[in-house]
Amino acid sequence: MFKKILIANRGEIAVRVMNTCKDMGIKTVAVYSEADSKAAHVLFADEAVLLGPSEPAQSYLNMDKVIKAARDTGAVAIHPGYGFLSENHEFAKRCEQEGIVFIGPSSDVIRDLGDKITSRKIMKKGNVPVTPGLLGSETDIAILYQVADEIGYPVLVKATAGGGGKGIRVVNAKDELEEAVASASREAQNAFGNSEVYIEKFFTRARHVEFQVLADDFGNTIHLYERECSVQRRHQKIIEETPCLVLTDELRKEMGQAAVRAAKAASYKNAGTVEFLLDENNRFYFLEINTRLQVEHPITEMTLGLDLVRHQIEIAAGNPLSLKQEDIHPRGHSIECRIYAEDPENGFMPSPGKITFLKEPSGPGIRNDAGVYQGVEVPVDYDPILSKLVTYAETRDQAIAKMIKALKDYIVLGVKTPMSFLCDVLESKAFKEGQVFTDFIDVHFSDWKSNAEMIDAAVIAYIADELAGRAAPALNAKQTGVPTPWETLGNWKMTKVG
Amino acid sequence: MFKKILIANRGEIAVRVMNTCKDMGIKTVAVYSEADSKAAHVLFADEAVLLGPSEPAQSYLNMDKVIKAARDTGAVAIHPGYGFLSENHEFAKRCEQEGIVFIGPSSDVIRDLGDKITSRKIMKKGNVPVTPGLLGSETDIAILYQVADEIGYPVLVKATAGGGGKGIRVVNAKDELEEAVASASREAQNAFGNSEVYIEKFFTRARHVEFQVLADDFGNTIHLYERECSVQRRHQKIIEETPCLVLTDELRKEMGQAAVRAAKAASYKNAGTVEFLLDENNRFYFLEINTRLQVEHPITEMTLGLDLVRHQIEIAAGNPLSLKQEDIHPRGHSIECRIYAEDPENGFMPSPGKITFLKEPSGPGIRNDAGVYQGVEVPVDYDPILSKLVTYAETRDQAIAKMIKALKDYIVLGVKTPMSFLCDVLESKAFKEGQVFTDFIDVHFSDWKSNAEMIDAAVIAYIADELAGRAAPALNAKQTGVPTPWETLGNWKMTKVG
Amino acid sequence: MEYDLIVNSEKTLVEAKIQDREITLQKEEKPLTASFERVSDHQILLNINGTQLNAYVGGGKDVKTIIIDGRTYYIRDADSLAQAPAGKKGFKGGAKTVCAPMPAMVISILAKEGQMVEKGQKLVIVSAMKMETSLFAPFDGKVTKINAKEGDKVMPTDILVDIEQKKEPAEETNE
Amino acid sequence: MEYDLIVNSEKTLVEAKIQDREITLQKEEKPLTASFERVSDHQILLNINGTQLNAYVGGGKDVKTIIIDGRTYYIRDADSLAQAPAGKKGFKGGAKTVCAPMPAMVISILAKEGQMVEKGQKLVIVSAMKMETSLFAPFDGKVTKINAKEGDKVMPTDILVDIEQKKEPAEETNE
Repeated sequence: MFKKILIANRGEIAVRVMNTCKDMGIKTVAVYSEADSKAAHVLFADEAVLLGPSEPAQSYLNMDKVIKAARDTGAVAIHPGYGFLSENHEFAKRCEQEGIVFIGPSSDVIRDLGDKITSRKIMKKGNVPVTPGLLGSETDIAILYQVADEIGYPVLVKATAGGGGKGIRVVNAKDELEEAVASASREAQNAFGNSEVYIEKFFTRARHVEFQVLADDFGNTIHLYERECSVQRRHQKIIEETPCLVLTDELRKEMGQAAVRAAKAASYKNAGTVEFLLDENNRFYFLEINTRLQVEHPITEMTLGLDLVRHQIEIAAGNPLSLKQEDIHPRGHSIECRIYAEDPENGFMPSPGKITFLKEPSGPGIRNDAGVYQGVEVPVDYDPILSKLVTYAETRDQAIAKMIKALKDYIVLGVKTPMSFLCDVLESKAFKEGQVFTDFIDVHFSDWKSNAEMIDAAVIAYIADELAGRAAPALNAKQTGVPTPWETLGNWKMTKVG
Repeated sequence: MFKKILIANRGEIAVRVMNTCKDMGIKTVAVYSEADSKAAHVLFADEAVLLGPSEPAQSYLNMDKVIKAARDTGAVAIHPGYGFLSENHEFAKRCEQEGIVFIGPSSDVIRDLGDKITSRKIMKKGNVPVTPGLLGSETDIAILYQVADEIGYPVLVKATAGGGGKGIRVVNAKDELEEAVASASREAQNAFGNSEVYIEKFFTRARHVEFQVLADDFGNTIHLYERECSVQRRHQKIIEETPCLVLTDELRKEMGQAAVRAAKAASYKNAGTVEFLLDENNRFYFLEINTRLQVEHPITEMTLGLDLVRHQIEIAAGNPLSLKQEDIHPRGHSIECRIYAEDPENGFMPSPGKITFLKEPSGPGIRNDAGVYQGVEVPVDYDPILSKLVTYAETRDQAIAKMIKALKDYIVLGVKTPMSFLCDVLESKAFKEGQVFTDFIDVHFSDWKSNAEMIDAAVIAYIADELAGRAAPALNAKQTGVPTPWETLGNWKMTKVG
Repeated sequence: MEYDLIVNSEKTLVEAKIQDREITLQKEEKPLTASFERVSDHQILLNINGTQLNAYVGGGKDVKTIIIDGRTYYIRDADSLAQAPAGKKGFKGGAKTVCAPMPAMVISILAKEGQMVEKGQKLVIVSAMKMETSLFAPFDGKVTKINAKEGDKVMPTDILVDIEQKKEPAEETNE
Repeated sequence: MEYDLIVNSEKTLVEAKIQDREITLQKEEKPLTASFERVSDHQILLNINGTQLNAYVGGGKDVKTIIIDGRTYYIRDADSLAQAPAGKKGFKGGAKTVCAPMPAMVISILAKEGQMVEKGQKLVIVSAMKMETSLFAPFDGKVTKINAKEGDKVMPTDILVDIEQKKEPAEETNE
């Protein structure tokens, strides 16, 4: 087994991966930017290497610096987490060339699947259904107009690289297309270093259902059942759950087999996720394979009682898979909420700042994979995820109730969070009935405002705080989500931005 | 379902029970003593009722006050937790008379099983093997001498009431008997309000293996597999795990059936635990039935993916058991460490005080059922348990490694804790090989001292702390585990105190 | 005692009686009494008619952030607001500037000095935390000054665009 | 700089060179250099030859409690100890009293004033946190005074029994 692993990431996922490394007795190397010198993942590691300035291109996206950090510290393997270099086939290639184990599939597989076009071709060949759309990236706006007309609006402008909801725009009508392409390209360039985009059919009422797969070097490929990821905002998942309510045993089996077929068609190794769109008629379409650990992997871990990162590392170390398809039996129900530093009352705008107080929920059936701690600064430079809050219970209703309780017991002061928004979503009739589609937030919560039903209690707390003075000096008001003049200015049309 | 439940307990177990109540949408009423006005369980409840002064007899053990609190708040049921009134049949009787649901078995069953003598008789009748010993409580020291001679030393002086390691003394030789009886009686009187004791054979090299049972009002009685609880100090469990390494499938099945037989023989309802002694020849003897939730119940919850408190409440509400024996399949391995405010270098002497800093471990497979928070005062008046730290993993080795990591990541300043002691136990060859018997600590760790291998780093931290001044004023040194003069005085012979 | 508060943007006049560890709000219907106890610097336990509520309080003298039962309330003293400098007054009514919402980088400026703009018109695109965000005109008016250029790093209080409002609405003075 | 410390009861003379955020201990073998950074009031990140260690530090001016990698160290300045009043000096050597180990209730007093006692002899039984604990004589000697009676509630600094030592061992002055 590896003696030392470098984790080429930051925040909660870096901490998550290090947790398994520590369980396995593997030494950990963190890398960090100047903005992250006291970040949670830096404090948690055995060694830490400064990469450079906060700009991702000069730190977390800088392959030379990451490779050098591995060399300098003697790390024999690199875990890329999600985002950043995780789906960068050139980086995987570099690792291969340098004799460093990249914990993920081979660079060729990443390249093929990372290019959404190539992957669609592979899937077609592998007898896996794909969504209608362009078969190559395209910069000529005239051709884009033409294809969009052919498949019919709404269409999705999509970066061929990356994921995580970045570089994606929904286009409802012709006159929005050009700006959407420009904006998506720019965002993709910033996020993934690749500005190429293509278009495909957009399903307004579809579900996003994905299957976890694991494949080793010995031809063993299994799936670990599904995750329902339909609740999204800005094309980024915010609530995921497993099992998916609408899958019948037959459909689940069929999709699981398709997922294994997809992985095999791509000669996939290590952990991956086969994403499907499920339309209202229970037809499913291959969307893409995420060639890395997913943000929402914990819900699979909860219902299956296993550690996906451990299996990733075991596979990367050349060990055969210790699991067999027939031994995989999900149990109970698990839900994940992504906790971002963001303002759900203002288009989920990021809310960076210093966390002045933090109280994490705990107790039976609650798991919080956090990447922050009290006193840390949430930098403006990166994806503002604070933690993944996960609940597990015997049934879906129980898991929902537990999540609502956990959200109410999760106190963050200093940055804004979506706790009350998530509570309202989870408590809504539509969610409880499982009526979740990818347009769920737009349909049910587009103008959501926090219900201020306890104003009297809040006023009393205000007065009490004035009366019963704190021991510590007053905190910097600027850091605590104070309404500032701009709040009355903007209409944050993030979901449909042109 | 109940609208409101009063939790007649404090600390971590009160918080644990409230967690499930909140999941179920049931309002919670805390009760507390003057020492506990800001305790975690008080802050976590919807309502809180002051019972009286800190002395248990005037607060948590005072039936009149607890019943009154339930009446005054309109609580329709009482969950007793463990300890205090949980196994007091008179209290259960009072609840029955007052029309309040006692969440546990009926008062008759508690009385019969709470009296260790009667329970031994029931078990004999029910075809469950029991340990050799006295068949009635006894105050006449002459008779005690006689019986001890008959069954042979070492013998165990044991309070007929209660549990939790209180009111129990090992007697290795005749001349220790009288003082042991006096001391055990006194402790039992203080802890349970009942000074009666009896004696039974003491097995020096035995395992403590218990089976969780659930029984409803409709004749459904199932077992939820075993917990290995052999690692004890002062006859109190400190590390528990499931599954038990030495049980073969046959023995496990046999003991599970014996546990169900025991519960049925006693007309048991609700959750209970059948405790067995397992000797070196794999013969098992009934010890007692704990007619309440066990401290270590979480490890069963982890391997089975269910919530025992929920099932307790459902059964108490008259609902049929939703689980069937054939559906119960344990998965993986789970370990619990009890985290007390105590000093393992001095006979596990309690270490009350204010918790000036608290960092709880978290991450995949880690659960910490805590009853304290940063800033709270751990009072001198009660059992000093801070939390139950639980890990789950696919295998025992992995669960152990995860526990060691979690212990090292669990920082408590202000009171002493057994973290480093527990690490050493878990890392020991004997524990790793599963060589755990009830004398494990005495045999392997009787003169344990913390290994001070990082003195240089500690000295550097000392100097750094002097140099890089803290923002907050210096804390009261008295609260932070400072060595005081007595440390050089005492020899804390707690395990074999005369 | 009288408190002139702004709770989540709403002006609220509160008459409160304070006795030791008890606060009584004089409500139109009937008075509301609560006892309170400080648990820690950021936590206060309230007891309102027997029901306990944990209030988590952040922020400083200017505005307090209060979280109760999973919901967040922003409360400030209206008097302190009146004393604030004019340029930063726009919290409730009459904003005359477009500010950066957070530490961000300016991607694009879509207006020129002297240009007439309409309410809701996109003026600036900024990028922060890998997400693009647009800033819009708060009302019809004329751009009098632009204080940033593409590529600038800007901070929350930075005024990016000054706008002269076309027609001043009646100032809310006694809401 | 020179530090005269007591680490977990052991006197330790430390010669340390301090430069900005770096501390070098002069060891017999070879110097040990560590950089450090304060994370919070109770956490300091150390970096010793590239390996990071989180040190959690509690306590005040008198004694610091330091937790590193799951182990606890108690460190105090030996000089400050020398200045402590004589009666409470017994931390290392020469204890002459039996004190309550924690807030507790006295269950039983097993010695009388004027009685000769042997080292390790049980003198007092106290009860705290529902557990009985015995206090033993630290050396052979004569009980000169008993300051508590059965049923008393006692605190950690309370001296329950004064003992006059039979034969004084050589005082450890330069250990």
